[in-house]
Amino acid sequence: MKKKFFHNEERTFFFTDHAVPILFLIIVAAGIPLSGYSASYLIQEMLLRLSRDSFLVLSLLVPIMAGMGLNFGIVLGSMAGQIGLIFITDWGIAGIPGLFIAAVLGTPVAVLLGYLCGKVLNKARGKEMVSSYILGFFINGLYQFVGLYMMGKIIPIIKPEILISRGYGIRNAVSLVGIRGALDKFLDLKIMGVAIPVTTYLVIVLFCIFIVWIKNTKLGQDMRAVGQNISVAELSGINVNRTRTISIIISTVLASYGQIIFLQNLGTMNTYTSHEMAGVFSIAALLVGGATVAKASLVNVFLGVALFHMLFIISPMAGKRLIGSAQLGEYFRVFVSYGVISMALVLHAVKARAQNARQRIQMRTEINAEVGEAE
Amino acid sequence: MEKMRRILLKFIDEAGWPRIIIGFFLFSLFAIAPFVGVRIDTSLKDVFVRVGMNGVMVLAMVPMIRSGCGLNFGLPVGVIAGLLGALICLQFEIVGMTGLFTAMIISIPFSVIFGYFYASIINRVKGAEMMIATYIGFSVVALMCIGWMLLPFTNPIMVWGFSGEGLRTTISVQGYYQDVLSDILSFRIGEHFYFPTGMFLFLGVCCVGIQLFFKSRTGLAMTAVGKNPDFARASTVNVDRMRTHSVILSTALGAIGIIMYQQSFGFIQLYMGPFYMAFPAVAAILLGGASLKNATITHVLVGTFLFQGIVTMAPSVINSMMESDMSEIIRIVVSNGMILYALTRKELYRR
Amino acid sequence: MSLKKRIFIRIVSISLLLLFCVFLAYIGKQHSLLFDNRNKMINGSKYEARYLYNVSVSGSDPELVEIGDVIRFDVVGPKHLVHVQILDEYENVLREISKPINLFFENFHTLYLPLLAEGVD
Amino acid sequence: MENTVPLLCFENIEKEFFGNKVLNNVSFSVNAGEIVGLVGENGAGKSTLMNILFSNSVIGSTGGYKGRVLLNGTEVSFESPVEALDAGIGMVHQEFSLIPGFSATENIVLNRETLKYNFMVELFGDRMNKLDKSDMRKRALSAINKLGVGISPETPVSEMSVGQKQFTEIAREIENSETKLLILDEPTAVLTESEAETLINSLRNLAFHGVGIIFISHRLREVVELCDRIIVLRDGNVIRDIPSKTTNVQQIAEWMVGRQIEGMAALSDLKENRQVSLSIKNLWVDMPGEILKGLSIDVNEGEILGVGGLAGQGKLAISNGIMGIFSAEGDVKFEGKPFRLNDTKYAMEQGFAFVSEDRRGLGLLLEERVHLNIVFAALQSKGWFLKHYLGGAISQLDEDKALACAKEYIDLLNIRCTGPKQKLIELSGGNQQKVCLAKAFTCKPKVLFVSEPTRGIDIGAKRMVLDALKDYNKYNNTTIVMISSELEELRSICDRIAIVNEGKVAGILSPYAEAKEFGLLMS
Repeated sequence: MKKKFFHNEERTFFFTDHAVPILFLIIVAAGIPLSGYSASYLIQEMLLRLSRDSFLVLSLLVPIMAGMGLNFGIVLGSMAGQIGLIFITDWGIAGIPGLFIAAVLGTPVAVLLGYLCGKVLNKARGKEMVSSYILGFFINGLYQFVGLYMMGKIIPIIKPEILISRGYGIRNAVSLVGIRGALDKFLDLKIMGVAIPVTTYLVIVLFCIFIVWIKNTKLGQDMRAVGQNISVAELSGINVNRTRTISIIISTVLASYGQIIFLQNLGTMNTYTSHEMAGVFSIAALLVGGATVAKASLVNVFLGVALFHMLFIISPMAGKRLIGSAQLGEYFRVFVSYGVISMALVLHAVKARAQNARQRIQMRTEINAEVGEAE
Repeated sequence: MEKMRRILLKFIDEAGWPRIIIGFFLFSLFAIAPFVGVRIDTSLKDVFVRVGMNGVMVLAMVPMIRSGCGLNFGLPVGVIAGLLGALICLQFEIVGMTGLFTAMIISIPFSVIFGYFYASIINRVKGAEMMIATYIGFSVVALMCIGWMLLPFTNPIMVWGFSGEGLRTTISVQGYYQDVLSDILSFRIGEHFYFPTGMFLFLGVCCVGIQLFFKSRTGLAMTAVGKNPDFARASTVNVDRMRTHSVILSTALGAIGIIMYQQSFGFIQLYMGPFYMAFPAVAAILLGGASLKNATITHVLVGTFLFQGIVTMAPSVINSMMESDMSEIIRIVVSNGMILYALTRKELYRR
Repeated sequence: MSLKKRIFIRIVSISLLLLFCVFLAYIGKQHSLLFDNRNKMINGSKYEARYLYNVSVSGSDPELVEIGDVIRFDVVGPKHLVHVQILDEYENVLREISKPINLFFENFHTLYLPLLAEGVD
Repeated sequence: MENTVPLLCFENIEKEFFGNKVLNNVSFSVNAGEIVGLVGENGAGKSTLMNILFSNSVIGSTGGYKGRVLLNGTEVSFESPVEALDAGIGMVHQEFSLIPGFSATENIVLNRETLKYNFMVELFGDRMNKLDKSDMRKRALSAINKLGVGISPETPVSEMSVGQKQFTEIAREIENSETKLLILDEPTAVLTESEAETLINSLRNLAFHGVGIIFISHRLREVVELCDRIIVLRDGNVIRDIPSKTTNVQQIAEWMVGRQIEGMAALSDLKENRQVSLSIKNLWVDMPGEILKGLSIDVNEGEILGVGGLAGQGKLAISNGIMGIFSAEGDVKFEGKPFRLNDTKYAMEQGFAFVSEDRRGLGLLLEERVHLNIVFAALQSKGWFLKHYLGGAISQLDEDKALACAKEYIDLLNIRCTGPKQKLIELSGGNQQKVCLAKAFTCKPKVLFVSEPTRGIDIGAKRMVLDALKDYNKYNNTTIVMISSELEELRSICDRIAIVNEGKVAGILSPYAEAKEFGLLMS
């Protein structure tokens, strides 16, 4: 009788669900011919960047699983990785052994920072993203203090090449010549002139297996439970705060490895800026791949890195051809990275509200059915 | 004795540890300064000038916090509006006091338009405002980088000399409106001390204006929306509209704030200049004792003074003590530490 | 019991990891090999730099060391084979010497070519 | 029966919230294999009792409780709800505590998953164990079968019907072999008749296997049908503790609501033959938990209309719907003219005012001062208490007028505060409620809606509030619609009392009607 009151709003959410990757596909598709790069060049660049950036982006997955949103705190991990790299550079350990030792050195630092981050985020429930973001800045201040004032004074540094001329403090740019490409060039494969860094990909595959594996452990199950509904998880006796802290620690540690892989590819480290970019670019890439604040998969990671970095490659050239200024393309790219994060965050927030509404509608229809039954 | 203790505890509770620590730190910096060869009068001058410069931008936090939109990390939106006003004023070569106020007046319609769009996003994302505001700020700054390169400004002091197009990264306002406000009724004591009276008068007018606004019907409604949107709604207040008003007001204050800043600083900073503008302002108001939900004019004034005091005094004192420049690090640690403290503090009021 | 076992396993694995790291550091350590072709006094006897040398380390491109020169090779790892050609002033090969060297954790290792030519070192 | 120790025993439980006694000397016990029905009106103390059992943080933070809780004869006092679960007490909540993205299996064995060892455990701890999915499924299936419902273990909760969710939750409790005592809070409220039937059967089956059950419900018929024993709570007292065979639904309803009427002021002038002021036809309101499904009622001018009924039946939605707080639809006429719904501003302009049941939410700005709270609604909706400058271009709050108005109501309603400038959060609940009333009175309403005006306040304040309403009605001829769960209260001041049941008016009675009649309408 009173059918129209409980409107049954049925909408397809396909476009809003996939708006970001679709939009990017369009931009990239339009940009490729404009840039005028050859296919083989693009493929080479793409493979390179996939191997370089994927690991960092993958490190974002675990906290998303635990419902803590995008972990802007991976910059903490990046800093830890860089500390490892500073030491192996100083001690002069090269190649894959150097990378491994850098990772082992970075791990305790990352665990410590991750623990701290977890503690802070537990205190700031519901405001995790903005808190981890600010925490990144805060720890960056401390990192600069350690790097500029303690290294070479309190923490012994042997090699004068990496110190500022005044005798203490790490230089702005540190050459990582000893480990440059160590992982990429170990067992690399050339197919039709395109070099494939096989080992790096192997590490990434291992990581993916790790993600799948951890999902099937008790810890993974707890994380998913906490991620979906904190209060229910708490009621069932799961130690929520600890689970959340662990997820952040895992993410931070992995990010430190990711940063090491990233920098071995670049071969130089900007001591005080390399890590800052890690957070923003990884998150933007993940979101471009169609992930949301609450849901992200391996597909999102790789699709995202591919699309986002394709834009990186083509935008300066496309800008130059289009308006005659490479700088303009560069600004466009910066705008797109920030724009895409804002857009994804907005879409997620809007969708979360729409979903609440959808649930309400579902509840109403069920009640309607009940009423109908009764009458 | 017991009473003293209770008063002390109450004071600590109300002021909060960070504010007390920073206050003591600042005080001790002033105390040490003469012994390490830093002139107190010069330092005080610097602090006052900086308080005047930044005051209005810190004030721009108040409306949004009050209406429950959280900390205004999207301050760059207002800054961009202010920049547009300033640039247009320079383009038409309007100088002096007229120029300053023309710039402000021109910037207001821009801030209303920008603020409206900013608000329409903020209203859709209730509960996640701060992160999104940050990124809206960043996006707008990045977008305007393209704008600065393409907009048809022609005044030779603004555009790159060699190509004749695209705006410079920094543009001097000397000969336009540099210090026109600061110098009103300003006075000097001795060789080093200078007090920018005009700037403080203007800041005072803004503060009183905002204070009065929050006693008006709209202002009261705004506060109610921030404290309890359901209550406001039940009292016939249109919640979304109040939030929109507050965002527009914040944006306009941001625009006026940046023009004040340029007036004293002497330069217009374009491109990535406004990128991190929000953070010192946010930190300052939190240092003043504001929380994510409540902010008053007192918080603005106290906070700006403490924050600017620290960032001026700490480097000069520490530099002369240790001969190294730690100003940047201190600024980063203090401002972000303060924001973190506010984010992790338990909200006293529960709904 | 099981907790003790677990602690034991953890301590062992951390130790193993650290040992492995030391091993890796040993393999991956960078060294600067210095080839010194200057006069050298050892135990009161003087060895004069008289020849030119072509030096290569572990199959690298040979490099010429003139009299009074010191050149540097950056190498990674502990074991290397140094191959030295002794030349006269017209760069005719007089003799060839191969010498294996073992390095540990030192940053620098200097080979005195005059000593090498005399077969002392 | 031999002399066994009861499974659970409450002994002389007493609990106060801010000086307001909510439980008074409550004692009863539950035996293994017994199903005990716990019934009572909202606010009778059922949830407080359960909170005590589960040591929710509410209890501790409000000063603990008196008396003892015995489990198997030993006194227990849990540190947290989780400990209670560990001790074998299972609770099925009114709101679902299920993880929406998880399947039925994952929810049923939540945090009790079957684990498979692997070496990583030694390095990183127990949580590195892998899940044994097939065994988890087996366990879930057997629990579902025990209940006798058809839920596939793979169904994600988000795709289940409300009934299935309820069963999943019960399955989770019974899957735990440790569970000796199961508490169900309104389990059938969301079930269809046949589902409820299934549930009741499976509960009997559980009890047969020795599990003690406490069944909390408003559906009295089911309580009588299912339970061995029924305990009726009212105002924090155990009114009856009797075997269900010896009683019936009407009796229970009467016990639940019926206090003896003592010293009730006789209504001197019966307000009859009055004009209809507000005519409501077929009103639907979408208020969560209180849905109205086509209610019709006429409110006469100048009367006090009481609206009663059990919780969740929709009585609260009347005021919220008319005032535009929740979306509403229907045919409403005020003074003969059509009345626009879903528009709070319009309603206030028409001379309506509202005292919300959600005092701390909708009702007040707790961290603001008393006088601001009192004048706020009038200021916003009517533009009163403003001073105008520059020909009306600038307006400011008229502090003096506001203070004067607040003082007037502080005296009139005897609000205990240090003055109109005190912050509201420092006032007691009763005085906060008086501020709410003052806020509504300040709007000078023609029609005043008052929802649950005495909830959570002490006896003295209750009397004050009711008297104030009555006086206000008498001197200003304001039409008042008073919605309350406390029947006694309604009977003491109302001219007519409507009982709302299942979203509709079940009947309208005179305040002199017998408690039994009210009870009948409610069930």
